[in-house]
Amino acid sequence: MSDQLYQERIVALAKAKVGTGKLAAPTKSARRDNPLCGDRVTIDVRLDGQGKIAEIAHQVRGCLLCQASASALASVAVGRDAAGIAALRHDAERAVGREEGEAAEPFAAFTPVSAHKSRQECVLLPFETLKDALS
Amino acid sequence: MSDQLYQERIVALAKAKVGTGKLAAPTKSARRDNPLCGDRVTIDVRLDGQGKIAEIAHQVRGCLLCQASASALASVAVGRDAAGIAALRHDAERAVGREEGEAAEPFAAFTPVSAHKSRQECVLLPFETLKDALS
Amino acid sequence: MSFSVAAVRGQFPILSQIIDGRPVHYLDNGASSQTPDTVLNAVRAYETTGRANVLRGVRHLVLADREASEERADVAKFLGVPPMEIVFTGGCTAAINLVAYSYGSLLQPGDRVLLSELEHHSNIVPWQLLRARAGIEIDMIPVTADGRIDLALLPRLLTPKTKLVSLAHVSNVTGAMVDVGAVVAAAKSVGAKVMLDGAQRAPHGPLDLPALGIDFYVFAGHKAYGPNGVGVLWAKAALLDAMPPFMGGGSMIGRVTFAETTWAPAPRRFEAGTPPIGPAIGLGAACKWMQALDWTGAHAHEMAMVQHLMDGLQKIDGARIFGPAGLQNRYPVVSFTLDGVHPHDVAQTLDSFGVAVRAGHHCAQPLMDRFDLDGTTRVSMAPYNDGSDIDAFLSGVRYAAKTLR
Amino acid sequence: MSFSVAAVRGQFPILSQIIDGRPVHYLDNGASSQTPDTVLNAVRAYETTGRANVLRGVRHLVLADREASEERADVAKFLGVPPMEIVFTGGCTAAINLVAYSYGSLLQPGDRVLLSELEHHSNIVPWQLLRARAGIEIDMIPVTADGRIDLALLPRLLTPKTKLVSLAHVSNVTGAMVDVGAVVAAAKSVGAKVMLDGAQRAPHGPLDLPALGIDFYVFAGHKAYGPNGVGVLWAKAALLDAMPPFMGGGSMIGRVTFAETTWAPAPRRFEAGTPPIGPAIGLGAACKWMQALDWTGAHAHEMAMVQHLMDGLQKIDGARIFGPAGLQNRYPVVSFTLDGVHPHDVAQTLDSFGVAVRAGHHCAQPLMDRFDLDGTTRVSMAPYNDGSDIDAFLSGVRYAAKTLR
Ligand SMILES: Cc1ncc(COP(=O)(O)O)c(C=O)c1O
Ligand SMILES: Cc1ncc(COP(=O)(O)O)c(C=O)c1O
Repeated sequence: MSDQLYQERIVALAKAKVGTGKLAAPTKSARRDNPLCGDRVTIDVRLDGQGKIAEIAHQVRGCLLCQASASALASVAVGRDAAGIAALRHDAERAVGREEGEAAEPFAAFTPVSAHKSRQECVLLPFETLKDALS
Repeated sequence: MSDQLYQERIVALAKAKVGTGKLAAPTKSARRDNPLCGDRVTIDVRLDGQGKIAEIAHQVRGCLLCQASASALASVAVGRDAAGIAALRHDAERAVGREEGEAAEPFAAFTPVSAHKSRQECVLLPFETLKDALS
Repeated sequence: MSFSVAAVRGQFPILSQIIDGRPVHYLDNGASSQTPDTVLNAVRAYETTGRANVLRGVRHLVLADREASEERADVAKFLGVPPMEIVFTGGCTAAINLVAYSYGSLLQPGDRVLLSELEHHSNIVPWQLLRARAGIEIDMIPVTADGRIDLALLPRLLTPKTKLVSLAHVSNVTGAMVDVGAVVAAAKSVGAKVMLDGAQRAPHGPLDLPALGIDFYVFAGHKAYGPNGVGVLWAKAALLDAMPPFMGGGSMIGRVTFAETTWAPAPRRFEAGTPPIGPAIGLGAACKWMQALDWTGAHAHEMAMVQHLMDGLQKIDGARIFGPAGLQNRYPVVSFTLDGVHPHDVAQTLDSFGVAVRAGHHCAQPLMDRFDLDGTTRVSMAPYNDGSDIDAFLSGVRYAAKTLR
Repeated sequence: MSFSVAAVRGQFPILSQIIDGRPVHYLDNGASSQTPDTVLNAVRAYETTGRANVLRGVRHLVLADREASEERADVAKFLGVPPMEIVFTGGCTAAINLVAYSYGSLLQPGDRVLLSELEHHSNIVPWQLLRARAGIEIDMIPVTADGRIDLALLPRLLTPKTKLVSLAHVSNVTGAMVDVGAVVAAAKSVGAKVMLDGAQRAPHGPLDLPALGIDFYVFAGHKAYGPNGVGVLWAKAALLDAMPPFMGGGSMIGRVTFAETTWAPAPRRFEAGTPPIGPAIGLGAACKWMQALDWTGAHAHEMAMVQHLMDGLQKIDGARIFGPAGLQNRYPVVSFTLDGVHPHDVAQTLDSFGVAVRAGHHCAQPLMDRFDLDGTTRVSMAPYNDGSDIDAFLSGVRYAAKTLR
């Protein structure tokens, strides 16, 4: 077996399930579908007075990559506003090889996805959804 | 040059132009188009009391094969009824190789057409048209 | 003539290749089959020599030759019908759209078309577009828990307004074959026509369409060992003759003036423009190839693989087959889910084992919705597959079950 | 990079063949061109290896790869447009029908479409079918005695109701190129969109469509050194986005339920079902091949052949060229008649000299009617033709003139 996409760290991130579920009283919510594969991400956020994320929860109906990405994102999202999330997205884009440069943790785990162009959307879908929720 | 379709006899039949033109007072007329190539044949006949052809004229807007066939047909049509024309058609079909057996004159001239499947309709169009005129 | 997997495999150049250091275990035939040498050579011969011959000479040569072409005859023989009832289209989807536009234009507002819940989008969306254009209604036969069209409900769903029943001959998700006799009997009792979408049936051997009593049949070249870019519509000559053209263009006409245009007879009426000649020649060769195969042997082989695969899956904890449990009235398409692992992740893992399968909704979203599935992983076999393909597949699923949950 | 006929000829396997003991003088490129090795190899590589690679793995792999495919990029580059504005269709005729069905469904009864008298049936009949469906009107620009669209009449024929002007970029009968700038300026003044049928222009080198100011462009793969079974529609993204789907099926959808279906964005919205992947890959390779050719040299060579041919014909008693006399704004398509000899008989005689041309109405019956022609004999050249082809052609015409009248 070669060409291992699901390396331990990605599987671990998915299994960690950071932030899975719903919020009781979200400030904002968003849902995104990837019509190509049917992956669906729903994200709830509670914002503080400055528009920063105070609490986040996600429901992913999708593959391991999408689950792992949502989990990784939830683990570092609290305290950030839209600009802060956009900055994180660059790490994910770097990890999957869409931008130049080193990816910071936790998104560096997604480096194997750079060889799988068509799966990169799976990693980015939670970012798209959170961006919708924050705008 | 090989594969000579337009042998002298076919060209001679076409140039003979037997029966080209219109009849002043036709008993019956018919027109047929070959939509595939645009050939068009119009035939006028004057019939006697027994339904036999007393006079025939044709206008061909089409290729040499069609002209030659109309000319050959006109040269032997007088005195025949529908059944007689149908009998002649077998000669043409034999000449172009669609039926077994020897073709009688004048249609034996069309033997080279047997190697050109797609041109056989050109030879048969005047027969189709005359059949319409007689029915 | 007797069936030998090895002999069949030898005719498919792709199967002897080593890709990324591994043999190819190609189990995605429902999406697109592979092509045998004989098809590749027929297309290449056309492209390198025939392209001049066919086109040489005068205009009507081309048209006449095309109507009476060998490939039309070979496809017709495969379906058991006269050549002039074969219409070449751009694909199976294009063939269904042709019927929806042309036959569909003869329907009245309030007329009904009956589909099933397991149809491929290609047999749903054209009718939705027709509904929007022409005010027809769409009814839908539900599916049983084991993935078959539930014909028990057919009598209640057929009405005198039902003009067409259009169903998958074999489901591309569950592999179930519909009971054509029952459908035809019920449809005829209300005067409805019957169309079968044969995309998943045609790759498994010759047919006798007149014996089925149906009105329309469609299938795709690229799923039946032929090239991409060609499909087939069959209908009885009288039915084709009653249908108006779909697309307009060269060679489907009688005579064109700006005031008025007359139509050529079928099949030309439905083949506007230069047809996909190369792909059609390839499909003719594919039909001839299928015709020459021992399908009694091939079908037994296919069903043995299905049994092997189902036995193996049953031993994997949380693997659930979505489709008929037995081998009766089914073809070698098997869908399954693995508890706790997303179908795409199963497919991705299999990919890294050199096993090609398909995961997702299989263009059957209504079916997925009905059973509340995220999708399934689908294995679809052809006569050239063998036990080693199934074993590689089962190893991959076991690995996914162990590592991904 | 400089143009060498010999080097180009060497890339076309068919041109070095001896058929019936004679070299091939292929002068019927307007019907279908020949294909270079690079195209044949690209298609074969797909069929023998890619067919597994492309299809391997999970479902969205295929769709994503297809949208961002190399062939879409190569075709786009050839036309000077973004890849996502390229829609692959089954052919040029299918592309025009797509516009007539989809853009056509946005028209109101009484809206007008302006064509010309020299259009190919593929750019007439789809509009007649639309007229029958939707109550639009068709107007028609006359043609001058030398076979050009008579743009002097354009201002009078355009009305505020004119929504589309659809014209052959280059005539498949006379070789005349339309003055696109004049058409666009006039059409825009009444708010009409402009479509060009590029079937006969695309085989003669890269284009810069945005610079032309038009709205739609279509062409056929098999006339532009690619395979049969594929064509291209180009339109600006905003225009495509505003258009409803034409055919329904797999991969053109967002989400399908029985109640309602949402559409994918363009180009997928217009590519229902499995697209002609192999043919599209071949067309991509053909566009790349054209892109690499020295067209300054190739065009000069083509025009020198036209001159050679016209000079030769002028010396034959009763030969009359139907089309522009000069070389300005024309492409290497030349129609002629020979007094007293039917066009089919000219073509048949040429055939026996090993020269392939086309005779008949060329799917332009209205043009033939207008000039009261039985048809013409048409010579259509490509960069791989040479003086020996023209000489063989002229010998054949002289022989026909001598023996057949
Ligand atoms: C049952 C069924 N119908 C229709 C189709 C559509 O075929 P195509 O995409 O080749 O047009 C498919 C395959 O995708 C299918 O499996
Ligand atoms: C000017 C023109 N338009 C359209 C077409 C139609 O192309 P196709 O038959 O490949 O669809 C042709 C060729 O036949 C043509 O010459």
